[in-house]
Amino acid sequence: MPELTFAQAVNQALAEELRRDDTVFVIGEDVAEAGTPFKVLAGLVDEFGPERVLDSPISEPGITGLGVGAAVTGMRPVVDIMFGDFLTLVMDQLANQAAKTHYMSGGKLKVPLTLRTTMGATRRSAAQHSQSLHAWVAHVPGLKVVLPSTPADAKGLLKTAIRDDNPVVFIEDKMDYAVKGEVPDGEYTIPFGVADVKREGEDVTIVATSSMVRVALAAAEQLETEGISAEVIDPRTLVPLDRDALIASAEKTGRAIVVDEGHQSYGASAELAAVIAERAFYSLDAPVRRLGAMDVPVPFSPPLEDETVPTPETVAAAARQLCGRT
Amino acid sequence: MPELTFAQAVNQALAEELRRDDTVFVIGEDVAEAGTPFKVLAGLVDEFGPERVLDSPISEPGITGLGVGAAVTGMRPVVDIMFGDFLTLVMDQLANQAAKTHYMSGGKLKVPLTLRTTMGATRRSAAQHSQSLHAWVAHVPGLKVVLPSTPADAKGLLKTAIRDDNPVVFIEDKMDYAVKGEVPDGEYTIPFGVADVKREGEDVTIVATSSMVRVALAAAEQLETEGISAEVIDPRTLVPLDRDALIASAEKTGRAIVVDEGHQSYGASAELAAVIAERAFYSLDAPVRRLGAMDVPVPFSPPLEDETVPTPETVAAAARQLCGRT
Amino acid sequence: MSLTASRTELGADLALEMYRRMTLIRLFEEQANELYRSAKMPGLTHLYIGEEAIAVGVCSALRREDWITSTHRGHGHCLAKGAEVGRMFAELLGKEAGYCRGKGGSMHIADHENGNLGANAIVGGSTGIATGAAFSAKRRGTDQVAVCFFGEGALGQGLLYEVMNIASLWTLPVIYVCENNQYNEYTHYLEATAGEILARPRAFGIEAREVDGQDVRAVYGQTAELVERARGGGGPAFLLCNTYRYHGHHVGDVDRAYYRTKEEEDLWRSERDPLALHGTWLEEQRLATPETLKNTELEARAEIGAGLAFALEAPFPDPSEVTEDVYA
Amino acid sequence: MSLTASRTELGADLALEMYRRMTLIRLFEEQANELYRSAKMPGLTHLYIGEEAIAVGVCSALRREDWITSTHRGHGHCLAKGAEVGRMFAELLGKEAGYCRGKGGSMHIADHENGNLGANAIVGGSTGIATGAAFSAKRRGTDQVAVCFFGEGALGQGLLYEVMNIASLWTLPVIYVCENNQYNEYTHYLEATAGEILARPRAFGIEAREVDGQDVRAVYGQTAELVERARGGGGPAFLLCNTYRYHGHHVGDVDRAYYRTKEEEDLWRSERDPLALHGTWLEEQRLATPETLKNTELEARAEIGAGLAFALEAPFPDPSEVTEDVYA
Ligand SMILES: Cc1ncc(C[n+]2csc(CCOP(=O)(O)OP(=O)(O)O)c2C)c(N)n1
Ligand SMILES: Cc1ncc(C[n+]2csc(CCOP(=O)(O)OP(=O)(O)O)c2C)c(N)n1
Ligand SMILES: [Mg+2]
Ligand SMILES: [Mg+2]
Repeated sequence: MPELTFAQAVNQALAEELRRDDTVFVIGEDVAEAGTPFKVLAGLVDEFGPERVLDSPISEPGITGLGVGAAVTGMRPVVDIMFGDFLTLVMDQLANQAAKTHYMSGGKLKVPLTLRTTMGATRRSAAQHSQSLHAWVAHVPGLKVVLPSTPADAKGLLKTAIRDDNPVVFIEDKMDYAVKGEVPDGEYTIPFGVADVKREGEDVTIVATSSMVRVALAAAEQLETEGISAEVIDPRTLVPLDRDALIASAEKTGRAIVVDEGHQSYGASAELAAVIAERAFYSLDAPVRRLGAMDVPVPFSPPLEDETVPTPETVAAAARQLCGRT
Repeated sequence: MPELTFAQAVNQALAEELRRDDTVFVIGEDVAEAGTPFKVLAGLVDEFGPERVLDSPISEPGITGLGVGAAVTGMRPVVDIMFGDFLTLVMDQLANQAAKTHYMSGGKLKVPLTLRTTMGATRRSAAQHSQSLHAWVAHVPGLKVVLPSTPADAKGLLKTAIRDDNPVVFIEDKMDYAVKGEVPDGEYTIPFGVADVKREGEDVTIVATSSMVRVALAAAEQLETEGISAEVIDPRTLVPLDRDALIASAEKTGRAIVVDEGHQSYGASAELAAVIAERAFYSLDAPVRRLGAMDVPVPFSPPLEDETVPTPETVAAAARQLCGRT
Repeated sequence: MSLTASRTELGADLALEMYRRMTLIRLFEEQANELYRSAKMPGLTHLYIGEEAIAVGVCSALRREDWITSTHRGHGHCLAKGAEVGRMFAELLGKEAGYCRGKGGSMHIADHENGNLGANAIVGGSTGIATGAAFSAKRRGTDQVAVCFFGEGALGQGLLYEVMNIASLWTLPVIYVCENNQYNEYTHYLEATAGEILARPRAFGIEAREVDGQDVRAVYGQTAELVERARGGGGPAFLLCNTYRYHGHHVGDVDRAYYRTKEEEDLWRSERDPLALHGTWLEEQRLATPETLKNTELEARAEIGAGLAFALEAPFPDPSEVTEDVYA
Repeated sequence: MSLTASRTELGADLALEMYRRMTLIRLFEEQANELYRSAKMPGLTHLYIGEEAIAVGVCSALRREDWITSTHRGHGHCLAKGAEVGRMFAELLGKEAGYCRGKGGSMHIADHENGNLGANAIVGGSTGIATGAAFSAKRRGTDQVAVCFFGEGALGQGLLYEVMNIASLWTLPVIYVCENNQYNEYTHYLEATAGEILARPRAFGIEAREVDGQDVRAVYGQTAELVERARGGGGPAFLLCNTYRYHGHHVGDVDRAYYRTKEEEDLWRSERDPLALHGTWLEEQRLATPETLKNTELEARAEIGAGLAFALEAPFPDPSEVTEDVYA
C-alpha cells in the first residue's frame, strides 16, 4: 500500500469524486490556485478547472447557503470552510437550513452537501484559529459528523461523505495534514457509524477522536511498558455513532477514558462518556474519565497553549489512575 | 410575596436595572412599542425611552456585535434575540468575540454583555422556532449560561447577569412566560453557580433545567403516590455549574436522572450526566439516565411534536425503572 | 434589452388566470385565518392578503421547472407556483396528507414538483438557497431561473449582501424579489432601513427595478423581462415591489393601533387592492364581465371548500413517524 | 461641511511625526519578519509593510481616547495609535510582558489605554465592535469617534452591511476604513468584489470617499474631515484607501508568482512607497533634510532594537496562568 500524507489522501478523495461525478464541485476561499492555505487542494483546479473548483469571496454564510441551494437542486457541493472557528458564521445555514430541509419537507428535498473544515490547537494560531467545535454540529439532528484520524480513513470517509444524500460535516485536524499513513490502492469507501479499533487491549479502553487517536496510541505504547494493556478505539463518525462498539470495549476492559480535543465541558467527550457510563454501567470497575481541551480560549503563548490539550502523558496518567497504579 | 408571571419577573428585573444604572440599555427587534412578540418587555420603552430600549433592524449578528463594542467601552447592553433558533446567526460574535475578548486581551478588556434569548418546543412553531441550543453556548469558555426555571429565579438571576462583568447568555423558555410564581419583594440578586433543590427526596435525584423543572416536579408528585421519593434539583446556571450540589444529591439517593430540553445527543444532559457518573460513581446503584429532546428537528404536527420532549410520564417511568419498579 | 413582445405581453387567458390565482390566494388566506380563530389550526400563520399581485405576477412569468424560495408569509408563493389547496390546508393542520407530511407546517411548505424549494422561517434564510439553485441551473446547463422572495425586513440580514455579490460576480440567473409591505413585524421599515433600497443591489452591479406591487400586470411585465434577461445569461436582478399586508403580522396580531393607523389600512384596502384593481381593468378591457369574475370567485370558493374538507378529515401522522425523514 | 483650517491643516511637527511613525512601523515589521525567519517567533504573522500611510494618516487625525478596531494585519494600527514597541514584540513572542500577557499574540493585540480595542482574526469580525463603540460614545455623551480598519476582503462579510445600516440609521460616529491592498489572501479582489466598492456604503446613506492610501497626507486630510464631521454629529463615513502589501499574505507566503507578478510588486515598491513619497515631500517642502530623515530612521531603529532586546529577554508566562482571565 502506498504511503500518503493525510492532506494527500483528502486531495485524492476529492479528485476521484470530482472525476466520477459531474455534479460534485468544490467551493471556498483560496481553494483554486492557492489550493487552500494548507495546500490540501493543490492541483485540483488544474485538472477540473475553475468552474468546478471555485475561489469565493470571504463569505462563509454565503457559500454555505449557496451549497444548500445547489445540493437541493441536484449538485453535490463540497464547501471548504478554512478554519473550524468559522463554523460560528455558518451555523444558521448549517443547522437551520441544511440539517432540517429533508425533515421539514417530509422527506422530499435532499441536501447532499459536504462541508469540510478543520480543527485543532497547538499551531500557535491563538483563540480564533484553534477551536474544535465538532460538538456543536454533532448536537444538530440531520447533520452527520466525521472526524477522520488517519490518511486511509480520511480518504474512505470523505468519499462516503460526498456520496451521502445528507449534509455531512467533515472535520480535519490541521496538525494531521503532514502525518503519513498507508492508504489502500484504488477505489474504496468506508461506511459511517463503524468505529475502528486502532489498537487492541485488555485493561483499559481509550476512546479517542481525530488527532487524539495519535495521542492515545502514544499513551498506549507507554502504558504497555508498564504492563497496562490499552485498547484504543476511534468512533470515526460522531453522527452516526457506533455506540455498541464503544460499549463492548468498555465492557471488556471495565475501564474507559474518552479523549477529544473539543473543550471538555459540554463537549463531545461528555456524550461519549455518558453513553459508556450508562450502557456499560454494570461492567465498569471505575468511573469513565474524560480528557478534553481545557475550558479556556486557546492562548497564543506556547507554554500556555501546550497546557490546554491532552497529551500522551496526561492520557497515560489517567489510565494509570483508573487501573489503580498511582 | 407577590405572585408574578415569569414574563413579569423578567420585565421587573430589566426595569430595576435600567433604573439603577444608566449604562444599561436594551436592544433587539420589536422590543420597544411592541415589547417583543412575547410582550415580555411591555412598557419599558414608556419609562426609559427609545434611546435605552431600541428597536433594531433584523440584524442579529449586527446588534450582537454592537453589543460587544458597547460593552467593551463601558455600557451594559442587554441584547434581545427573539428566538433561540437565531443563536445560529450570532455564534461568531458570541463565541469568537464576546467570549474571548477578556482572555485574548490578557484580562484588560471586559464584555459585560447580557444576551437574552428563548428556548423550548411544543408551541407548534416548527423546526426553526423551537430549538433549545444552550449546549452550544455552554461549550464556549468565557460565556456564562443561565437557565432560570421560576419567576423568582428569573428575576434574581437576570439582575446578576446584567451586573456581571462577563458575557452572559440568559435563556428563557417560551412556555414559561405565563407561569406564575412568588417573587420576593424588593431588591435581590441570586448568585451564579448555586444549584437549587426544588424538592427534597431520598430515592432518586432528578436534575432538571428550565421548564423541565416543572416536568420533573410533576413527575415527583406522581412518584410520591407510588412511594418513590424524588429529589428535584435545578442547576440554574450551566456555566458556572454547581457540580458539588449535583454530586451530593446523587450520592445521597444513589440514582440520578438528567432532564433537559436540548436534543439529547451531544447536549447539556450529557455533561450533567457525565459529571455525576464520574464523580458519584462509587455511590451509584444504577446508571445515570438522560432524558433530552429527541434527536429530530422539531416537527410541526402536534402528535409528532408532543413525542419529542420529556414529559412527567416519561420522567416518572425512567425513575421507576432506575428504582427497580418496572 | 431586446424582448420579443410575445414573451412579455399579457394575453387574455393569462390575465384571467392571474385574477383566478389571486382570488384563490385571498380565499385560502381568509380560510386560514378562520381556522386560527376557530382554534382548528395549531400555532400561528402569516397571511398574504393584500400582497397577492406579487406572487401571482412573478410566478406567472416563470415556468414550472423554475425554482422559487419563499418566506414565513409563503402561502401565496406556494399557490402561485401551482400547489394544491387541499394538501396545503392539510399541512397547515399538521396532517399526514400535507405537502410535508405535517412536519413542516405553514412556515415550511415545500412543493418540489412545482419548483418551490420551500418557505423559510429564518428572515433572509433562503437567499443563499435561491442563489445556489441559480448556480446549479447554470452549472448543469439548464435554462432554469431561481426567484428569491423575501420581505423588506430581510434587508437587515448580511447574508443577502454576501449572495448578491456572488450572484453578480458569477452572473447567476437569480431574481431577488423584495416584498416591501412597509413593516418588519411591528416596526416601520423606515426605522430599520437606511439609505435607498434600490441602491443596495445596484452597488453590487445588479440590475434593480421598482414596481407597484399591487398591480399584477406591472409585476408580471417586469418579472418577465428580468426572467428573460436571466435565462439569456444576463445575470441577476432585484425587483422591489411595494405592497401592504392587510392583516396583522400573524393571525394573532389583531390590535395594531400602536404601530399603524386604521386609516392607513383602510386606504390600502379601498384604493390599492390588487384584486379590485385587476378586476376593474379586466372589465374595462372587456376581457371579463362582472359575472365572469363572480364565477371565478365561486369556483375558487368551491376549490377552497373541497380542499378544506379534505384537510379537516385527513388523519394526523402516526406518532411513530416522528423519527422518519431525519436522514435521507 | 465647514471645517476650520486649523483642524485639518498639516503642521510641520505632525508631518515629521508621521514620517517617524511610518518608519517605526516599517522597521518593526521587518524585524517581525526576521523573528519568523530565524524561528524565534511562534506561529505566523501578517506584515503591514507598504500600507503604513493608512494607519498613520488615519490615527494622526484621532485623539488618544478615540477608539480603533483592527485586523489580523494589525501591527501598524497598533503602533500608529500609540503602542510601545517592546510590549508589542513581547506579545508576538508570547511573553508575559506583552500587551495581552502573551495570550493574544500578533492577531489579538489590544491596547486599551490608547483606545485600541484589539486586532481581530475574524475577517470583518470587528465591524460590529467598532459600531458599538461609536454607539457607546454617542450614548455616553462623549465626543469620541471609532475607526474600524478592515481589508477589502471584509467586503465579503454580511456583518459589515448590517452594521453600516445601523450606523447610518442612528448617525453613529464611526469611520469604516477599507484598506484595499488588492488581495484577499491569494485571490485578487476583483475576483471577489462585484460592482463598485464606494457605492456600497453610499447605498446605506453613508458618506464615502476614496483616497490614495500611499499618500499619508491625503489619508490624514480626508480622515480629519470625516472625524470632525462625525464628532459634530454628522454620522458615519467610509474611507476607501488603495494600497499594496509588499510581502506575502503572511510571513510564510514567499512564493507568490502564482497569484501576482514580481513586476507588480516592484512597481509599487519603487513608485508608490509611502515612506519615500512622504520623505521626498518633506525635503521638497524644506521641512526636513536628508539628515533629519536619516536621524529619524536611526532613532526608530534604536527604539526597535531596545524593544526587541526587552522582548527577547522577557520571561514566558507561568503555565499556571493558562486558567487566568477566562472570566473577569
Ligand atoms: C433571522 C430572523 N430574525 C427574526 C425573525 C422573527 N421574525 C419573523 S417575521 C419578522 C419580520 C419580517 O419582516 P419582513 O421581512 O418585512 O417580512 P413580512 O413579515 O413583512 O412579510 C421577524 C422579525 C426571524 N424569523 N428570523
Ligand atoms: C471570517 C474569516 N474568513 C476567512 C479568514 C481567513 N483569512 C485570513 S486573512 C484573509 C484575507 C483577508 O483579506 P483582506 O480582508 O483583504 O485583508 P488583507 O489580508 O489583505 O490585509 C482570510 C481569507 C478569516 N480570518 N476570517
Ligand atoms: Mg415586511
Ligand atoms: Mg486585502
